[in-house]
Amino acid sequence: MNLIETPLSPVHGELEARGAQWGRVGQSPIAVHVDEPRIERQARATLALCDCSPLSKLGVKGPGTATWLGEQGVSVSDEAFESRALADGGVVVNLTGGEFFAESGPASEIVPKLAAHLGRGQTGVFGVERQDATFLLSGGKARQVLAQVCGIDFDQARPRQLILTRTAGVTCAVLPQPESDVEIYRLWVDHSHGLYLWQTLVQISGELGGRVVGAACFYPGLQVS
Amino acid sequence: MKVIDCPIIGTRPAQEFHYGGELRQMPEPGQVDDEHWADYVFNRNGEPGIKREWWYHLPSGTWFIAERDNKSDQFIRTYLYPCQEADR
Amino acid sequence: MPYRLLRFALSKDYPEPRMFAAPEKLRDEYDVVIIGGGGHGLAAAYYLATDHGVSNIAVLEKGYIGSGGTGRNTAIIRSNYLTPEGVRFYQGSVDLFADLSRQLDLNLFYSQRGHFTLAHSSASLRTQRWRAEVNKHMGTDSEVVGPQFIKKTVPEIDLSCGGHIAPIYGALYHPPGAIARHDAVAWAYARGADRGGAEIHQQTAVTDIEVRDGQVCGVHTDKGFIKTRKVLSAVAGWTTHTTQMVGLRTPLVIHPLQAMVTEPLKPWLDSIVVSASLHLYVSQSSRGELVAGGSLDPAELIATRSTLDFAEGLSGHLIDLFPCLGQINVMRQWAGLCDMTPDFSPIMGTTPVKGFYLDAGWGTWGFKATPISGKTMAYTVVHDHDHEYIEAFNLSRYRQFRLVGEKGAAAVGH
Amino acid sequence: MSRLPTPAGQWINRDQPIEFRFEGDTHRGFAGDVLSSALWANGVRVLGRSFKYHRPRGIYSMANLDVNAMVEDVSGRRTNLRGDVLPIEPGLDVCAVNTAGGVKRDRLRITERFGSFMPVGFYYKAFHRPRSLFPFYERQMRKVAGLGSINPGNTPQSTPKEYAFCDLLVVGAGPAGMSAAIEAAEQGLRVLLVDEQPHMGASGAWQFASDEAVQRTCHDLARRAGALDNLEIRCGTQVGGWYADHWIALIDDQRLTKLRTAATLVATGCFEQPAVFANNDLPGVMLGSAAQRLIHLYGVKPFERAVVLAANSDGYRMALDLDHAGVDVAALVDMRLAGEASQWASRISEADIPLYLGHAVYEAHPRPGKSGIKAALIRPVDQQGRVVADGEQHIDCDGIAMSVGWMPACGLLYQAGVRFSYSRHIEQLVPGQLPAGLFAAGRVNGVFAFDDQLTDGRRAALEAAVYLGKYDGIVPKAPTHNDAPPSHPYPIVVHEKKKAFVDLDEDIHLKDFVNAHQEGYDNVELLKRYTTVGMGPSQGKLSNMNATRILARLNDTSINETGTTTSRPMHQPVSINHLAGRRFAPLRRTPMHRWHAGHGAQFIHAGDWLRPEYYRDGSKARDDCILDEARRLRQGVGLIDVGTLGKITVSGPDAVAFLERIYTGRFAKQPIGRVRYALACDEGGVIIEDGVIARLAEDRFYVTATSSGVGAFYREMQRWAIIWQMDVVLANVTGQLAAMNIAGPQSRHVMEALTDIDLSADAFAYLGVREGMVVGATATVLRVGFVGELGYEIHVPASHGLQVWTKLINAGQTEGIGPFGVEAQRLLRLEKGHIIVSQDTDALTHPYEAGLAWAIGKNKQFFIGQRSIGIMNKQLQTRKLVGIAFDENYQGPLPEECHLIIDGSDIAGRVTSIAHRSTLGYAIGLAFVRPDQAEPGTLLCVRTDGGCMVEARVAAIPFYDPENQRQN
Repeated sequence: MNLIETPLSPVHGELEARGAQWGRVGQSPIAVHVDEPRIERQARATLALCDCSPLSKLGVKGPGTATWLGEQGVSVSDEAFESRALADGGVVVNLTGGEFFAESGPASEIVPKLAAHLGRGQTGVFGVERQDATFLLSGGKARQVLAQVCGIDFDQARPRQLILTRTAGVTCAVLPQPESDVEIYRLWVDHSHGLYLWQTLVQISGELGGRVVGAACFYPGLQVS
Repeated sequence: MKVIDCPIIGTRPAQEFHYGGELRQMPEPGQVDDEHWADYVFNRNGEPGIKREWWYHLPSGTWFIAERDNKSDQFIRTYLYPCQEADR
Repeated sequence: MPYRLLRFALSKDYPEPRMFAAPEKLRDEYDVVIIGGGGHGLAAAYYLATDHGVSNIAVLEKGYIGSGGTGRNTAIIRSNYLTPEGVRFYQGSVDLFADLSRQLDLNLFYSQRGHFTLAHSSASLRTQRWRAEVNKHMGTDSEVVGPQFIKKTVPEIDLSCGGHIAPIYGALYHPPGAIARHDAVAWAYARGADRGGAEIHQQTAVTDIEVRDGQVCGVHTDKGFIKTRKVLSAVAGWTTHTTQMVGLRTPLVIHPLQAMVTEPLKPWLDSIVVSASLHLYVSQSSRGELVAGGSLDPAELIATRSTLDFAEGLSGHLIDLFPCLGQINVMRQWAGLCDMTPDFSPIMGTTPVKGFYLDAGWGTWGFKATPISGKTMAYTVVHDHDHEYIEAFNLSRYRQFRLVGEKGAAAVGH
Repeated sequence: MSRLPTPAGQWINRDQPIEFRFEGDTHRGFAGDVLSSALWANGVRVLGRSFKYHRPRGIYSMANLDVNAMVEDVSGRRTNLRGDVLPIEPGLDVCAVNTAGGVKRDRLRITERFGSFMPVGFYYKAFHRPRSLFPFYERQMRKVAGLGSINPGNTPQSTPKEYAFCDLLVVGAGPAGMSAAIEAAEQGLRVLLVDEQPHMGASGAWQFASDEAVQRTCHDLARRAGALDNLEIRCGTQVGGWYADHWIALIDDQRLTKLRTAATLVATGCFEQPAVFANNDLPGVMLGSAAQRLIHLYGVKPFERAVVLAANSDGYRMALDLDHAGVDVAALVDMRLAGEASQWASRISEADIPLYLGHAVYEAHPRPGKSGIKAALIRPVDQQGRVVADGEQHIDCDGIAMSVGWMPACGLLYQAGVRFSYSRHIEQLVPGQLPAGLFAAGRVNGVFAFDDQLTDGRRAALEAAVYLGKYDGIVPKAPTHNDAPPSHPYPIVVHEKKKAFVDLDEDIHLKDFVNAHQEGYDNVELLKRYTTVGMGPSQGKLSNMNATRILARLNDTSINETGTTTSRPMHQPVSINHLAGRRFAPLRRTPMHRWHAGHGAQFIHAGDWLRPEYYRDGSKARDDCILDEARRLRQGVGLIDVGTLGKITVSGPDAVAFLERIYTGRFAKQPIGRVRYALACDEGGVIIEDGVIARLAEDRFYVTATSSGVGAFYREMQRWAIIWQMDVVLANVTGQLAAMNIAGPQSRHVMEALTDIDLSADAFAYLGVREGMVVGATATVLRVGFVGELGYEIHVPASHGLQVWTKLINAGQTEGIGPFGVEAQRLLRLEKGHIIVSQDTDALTHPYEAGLAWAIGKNKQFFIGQRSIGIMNKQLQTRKLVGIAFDENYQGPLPEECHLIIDGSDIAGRVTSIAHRSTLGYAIGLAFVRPDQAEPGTLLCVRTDGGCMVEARVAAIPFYDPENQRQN
C-alpha cells in the first residue's frame, strides 16, 4: 500500500526507519511491531515507548456537550479530568468547562460515529479538531523517564485522572493507566510537537535501556496487514 | 520555583503559568475624557501591597484571579473571575 | 608602577581621608532633598553642587550608598538605542563616563570592550539595522556586522548556537560599549558631592512627603522632619513608594532582574555579548569573573529573591553560545529591581506636583545613564523645567499618547 | 607515603593505591583520598599560591573551602578544582591555577614585595591618569587577576536533570541530621537525607572520632537510617540553593536534581573559623578540624611538632587527637584567661601537653621561601584581650592548629529568609524566627554537645512532623548550651608589621580593614564591596565572621548593630553543565515537513516552527530560486505550506458580538460563506494582529492569525471572553490542522479534480469560504489573495496534510506546479502591498499610520483600541506607510530593510520592507515617511550602507494588478 496516501502519525517516518510492521486503524497505518514480540513484551515490563497516534480522536466543547455525549450513549465522568473507558477500548476525558476529549481504541467505532453526528443541529455543542499524537510509556522505569521531563509528583497522581502539564518544555496531557502487571502512561501532545517529543523520549528511554515497541504490545488484537 | 494554586487544575509549579498583569476595570469609553482613558491604558498600581492579578495556566488554558502580595510574593488566594469565593 | 602608589609605601600612616562624611544629624531645612543614595541621586547631588553651586543638599539613603540598582547591575555602558531621543541622551552619558575617572579622580575601571547585540532571525537583524542607522545618524558608532566578523572578534562563540535555536545571522556592533566598576561610580559621586557640600545620610528612610496646595514642602524621615521645597526622587525600584506619597499615578511596575557570576577566570572574553533571542548578556569583569544576566522576571515583584529556573535557563543559553563554558562554576546569583515603563524609556523631569522631580523608569538601563541623568536632573531641579535632553521623557507623554518607542528595539521580536 | 594506622583514615582504601600527577611530579595515594590529603601524605606542603600576593598556601580547612589549593587538569578539561574535595583517580594530572612557573617558584611572588604599594582599593587610586594609559594597565591587571583558565576546545557534556519529591529534606548527615531523618521517617514521612561528603557522619566522623561511645552511636544511626525504606540517603550531594516554596537544587557529580519538598530541616553544622595573626596563612597553619579530618578520614599525620591555638574545648579534644596520632604537641595555647573547666583540661595535663592559658599566637615564623613554618611566637593576653610583648615565647613547630570558634553553615537558612542574631552566650550567630516548613537542628542551631545534637535533631524532626500533620504528641524543648562558649569573641591578634590574613581567597589582611574603615567604609556591606572580603570563591565562609567582629570593634558597636552580610545561592559553586542539563529546545513541524526536507527546502526558524524559506534548485543562487518560485506562481501555479498560521474557531450565540469587540472591523453583516480581513489592536490602539475571519455558520467562525502572535492573541481572546461574560466557545486549533495555499492562474484547474466543492467563479468567488472534501480529507477552503493571484487556502486535519499536499503536487505536474517558500511569499505579498504586522508596523504603529483606516469599522460602538485610536487620530499624524519603487534601470546599491529615509539632516522615515528583485522587473518596498512626503511620485532619499544615498519614488500600492483582476 502507498502509505503516503493515508492519514499519518507525526512520527510515521521514524517508525518506517525502524522497519516497523504495519497494520491499520481506520484508514491509518499503525506500527504493530517494531521488534520481536518477545523482546517487545519484555520491554513493556521494563521500559517501552509506543506510538498510537493513529487512534482516532475528537474534541467537543460547549455548554451542551455532557448531555449530548449522554444522548450518544457515551458515559462521561462529571469530575474534572476524570477519564472513562469507551466501549471500543478507547477513553473519554472531562476537560472541564464543558470540554471533552475522546480517543477510540483500535476498533475505532465510537469516535467516528460521534464525529459523524456532530453539527446536526444540536445547540451548545461544537467540535474541536483533535489531531494529537498519542504516545504510550510503560514499564518499571517509565517514571525515571518522566522524572527527567516532567515536574509532576506521580506518587500523588490518581490513576485514570488526566494531568495537563508540560513535558520536555511542551504542553502535554499525561494519563496514568496502570494495569495489573505494569505502569503505563498515555501522553497526548500537539501534532506539531509530536516528532520533537517522540525524539526526546526515544533518546532518554534509550539511555535508560528502553525500547520502541509496536502497538500490539498494548492492543494485542492488532494484526499486521 | 514557586507553586501556584489554580482553582481548576490545582497546585502546580509557576513554570506552568503566565502572569497576566493586574485586574483593571475598564471605564466606559464613551463616558470618560481622554486623560482618564490614558490613565486607564497606561497607569498601573505599582505600589507595594496585595494585588488582584490575572494568572493563566498554560497547559489547560485557564485564566483565574490571584490575590498576591507583591513584596513577599505570597499568593493569598485564587479564584475564577469574577466571583470571589471565600478563602480556601 | 604609577608614582601615585608610592605615597602608600612612603607615608607611615595610611594617607587616605574619609571619602564622604557621615553627618551626625539632619538639618531642619535643605534647598534640595534627594531621595536615594544610588548613582543617580549622588550624581544629581554632585552636579547640583558643581554645575549650579547648590550645596545645601541632603541625600537620603535608607540603606547604604549604592545598595540598590547601582550595586546590582551588570555594569554595561552603551548608547546604541533605537530612538533619536534615546541615542542622544545615552550618548551624552557615554561622553561623561569616558572622562569620569579623571574628573572625579577615582579609577572607575571604565573599560571600552565593544558591544555585540546578536540577531538570530532576519526580523531581529532588521531591528539591529534600524538601531545602527539611527545611531550613525546621531553620531554614535554602531554598525551591523556579519557572522564572520563576530567569529573573528569572539572566536569561542558558536554561531550555530549548538543547533538548539536559530543560528546567528549577524549583530549590531557598538565599539564604544563598555563596562565599569559600578560601586565605584556611586562612591566617586558621593565623594564629589560631599566635597561640594552635600550631606549624605545613610540608614535614613523617607516615611512620607509633605505636599500643600500641590507644592512639596517637606519630607518625613525615620530621623525626623525636614523642610524643603524641592524633592528629587531617584529610587528606581522603590519609585512606586515615593510617587504614592505625593499621590502621583504612573505606569511604573516593578520587576526583578536577575544576574549571576562565575568563579574568576583568566581573561578570555573582551567583548560584551548580548543576545535578545537567548535572553542573555555576558561580559568578563576585570576581576576575571563572567558576569551574566537575563531577561526580566515575568511577574511584578518588589523583592530581590533569586530563582533556580533563571540560573538553569541562563546556563543553558551560555553554553549554546559558548560551548567551552560547560565546566565553569557559577559562584553566586542575585537580583535587582527594575521600574519598568510601557515604552522602555525613563520617566524624568518635572511632575504635576510642584517641587517633586522624578528620575525613574530605569528598568534595565539605569546604570549606563548615571552621569547624564544626574546632570540633566540637576539642571531640571534648579530651573524647574526639563533639560532639553529629557523633555521627551516627561511623565506627561503618556497622557498625551506620545510614547518614546524604545520598546521597538526589544519588542519587535518576530 | 606515610599513613597512620587504622582506625585512622576511615575514608581511604589502603588496598587500592592510586598514582597521580601534581605540578608534573608523580605521587601515590589511596582510593578515597582527595588531592590535598594525598599530597600532604607525600610531604607536599605548598599546594597553591594566593590570589594577590602569590604567597604559598597549603591545607587550611579540608572542608571544600581551600580556595588557595585550586588546580586544573593539565589537559584543560576542568579548572578551578578544589584540592580538599577533588578525589584522586588514576591518570589524574593537575597543576595549581594562577601561578607563573608553578607553585614552587611562582615568578609572581614578586608582587608581595610591592605589597606596601597595594593597600586595599589601591587600584581605585591609580592607573586612570592619563586616560590613554588605562587600557594598558587594565590588560596587565586582568592578566594577573582570575584563577583558572578557559580551554576553548572544551565541549559541554549533557548532564540530564531530574525532578524529585519528598515530605522532608534533611540537609547534613551529621549527628543531628541522622537522628532527625530517622525520627521523621519513623513518623511516616517520605524523607530524603543528603550530605555533601561521600560518607555519612559529618562531624561525628572526625570531631569525636576518638570517643568510642560516640563512634558506636554514629554507626548505629547510620545502620538504622539505611534500614528505613521511606528514608532515602544521598551522600556526595550538596544543596546548591533553597528557593521559594521549598524548591531545592541538589547537586551530585552526575546531575542537578530539582527537589520539591514539603519541609526542609537544616542540620548543616558549622564552619570552623580561623584565628587572625601574622602569617596565619602559611602552609602548616590550619584549622583544628582540618587536622582532625586529615587524621581520622585520611590517616594523614598533619604535622610532626604542633602548636595548638585553642579557645574552646574542641581545641583541647583536637590537641589530644594530635597527641594520639603521634604528633608532638609542643604547646596548647588557650586564648582564654580562665582556660577550660571541662574534663578535657585534666586529660591535657595527663598527656603532659604544656598548657599556656591566656596566651595567643602572635606570629608564625616562616621557613625559607614561606614554604611552611618553623616556629610559633606566642604572647600573653591581657585583661582587655590584647597581646602584650613581655612574656613572649618562641616555640619550634612545623604546624599550628587553630580551634578558636565556629560559624554556622547558615547559607540555606539565609536564602530561606532567616535572620541571624548574635548570642553572647555562645559568642556566635544563631538563627532567629524560621519561616513555615523550615527547621534547624544541631550546631547550625547553636547546639554543640554530641548528645544534645541528637536530641535537637529529634526535636526538629517532630516539629516537622507536626507541621506536616503526621504527629500530634509532645515535642521536646531545644537543648540549651551549658558549657563555655565554643567561639572566642575576638580571635584576632594585631601585629605591627606583618600581614595577618582575614580572607585567604582575596588576600585581605587586618590592616586593609582598618584602612577601608578610615576611608568611610564603615558599613558591613560597603566594607565588603570596598575590600572585596567574602567575594572570593568560598564566599566568605571563613572570613565574614571575623570581618564582622573586626568592623564591630572599629565602630565600637555590637555585632548585632553591625549586622551581617547575607548569603545567596549557590551555596557552593555549581558547574554550568549541571545547571544547563539536557537542554530542551522544542521545535514545531508541519505535517509536510518530511516532503519539504526531501525536496531541497532550506528551513528557517519562525518562532518555534521550522518553515521552508525557499527550495534549493540545483546550483541556482538563493535569490534566483526565490524569484523563480514567485514567477512560477504568477504564470502558472504554486503551492505553499502555511500550516504555521494561527487557527482559531469562535463559536456560540455571542460569536459575532465578540469578534466585533476584538477586531477593528465589522462582521455582523458578514454573510455565511464569506471571508473578511481582520485587524486587531491593543488597548493603546497599537496594531498587534491581523488575519482573516471566515463565517462558516450563523454562530461559527474560523479565524486565522499570525504564526508567532497566535499564542498570546488567543490567550487575550479567552480573557476578554471572560471579562465580557460572553457566550462564546473558543478553540485554538493551530497545531491540529495543516494548511496550504495553492495559488496562480492554473490553481483552479489543478484543484477541480481533487475536491467535491464547486470551484466555478460565481459559485465560489474571491473571499469566499467552503467546507467540503479535498482528496479524502474534510477541508475548509478559503479564497484569499495574500499573494495576489487566484488561489485556494486549504485547511485539513493535520494527519491528512502530507497526503493532500502530495496529491496537489502530483495533480499539478502538467501545469508545472512547484512549491514556494516564505521568501517568495514575502515578495508576492509585497508586490500586492500587503503589510506584515511587526515588520511593516512597530510597537507604536496605529492603523491610520499603516494606511489601514479602511479596516476600521465606521460608527462601531466599541472595539479594543478604538478609544485610543480616536485620541491619536486627533493629533497631527507624524508618519504614513507608503509604497516605494526604484527606477528599473537603476543599477547601484539598494537599501536594506530599516535603512532610513533622509530629508536634509533629518530622519524622515524608514524602509520597512524591500524586494531588490520582483516579478515586476524593478525593486519595490514599503516605507514609513512623513505625511507631507506620502504623495505618489514624491522623490525620497534613502541612506544605504556606507552612507550612500539612493533615490526612490513613492508609488501607489498595490504595485501588482492594481485592479485586483487576477484574484477573481
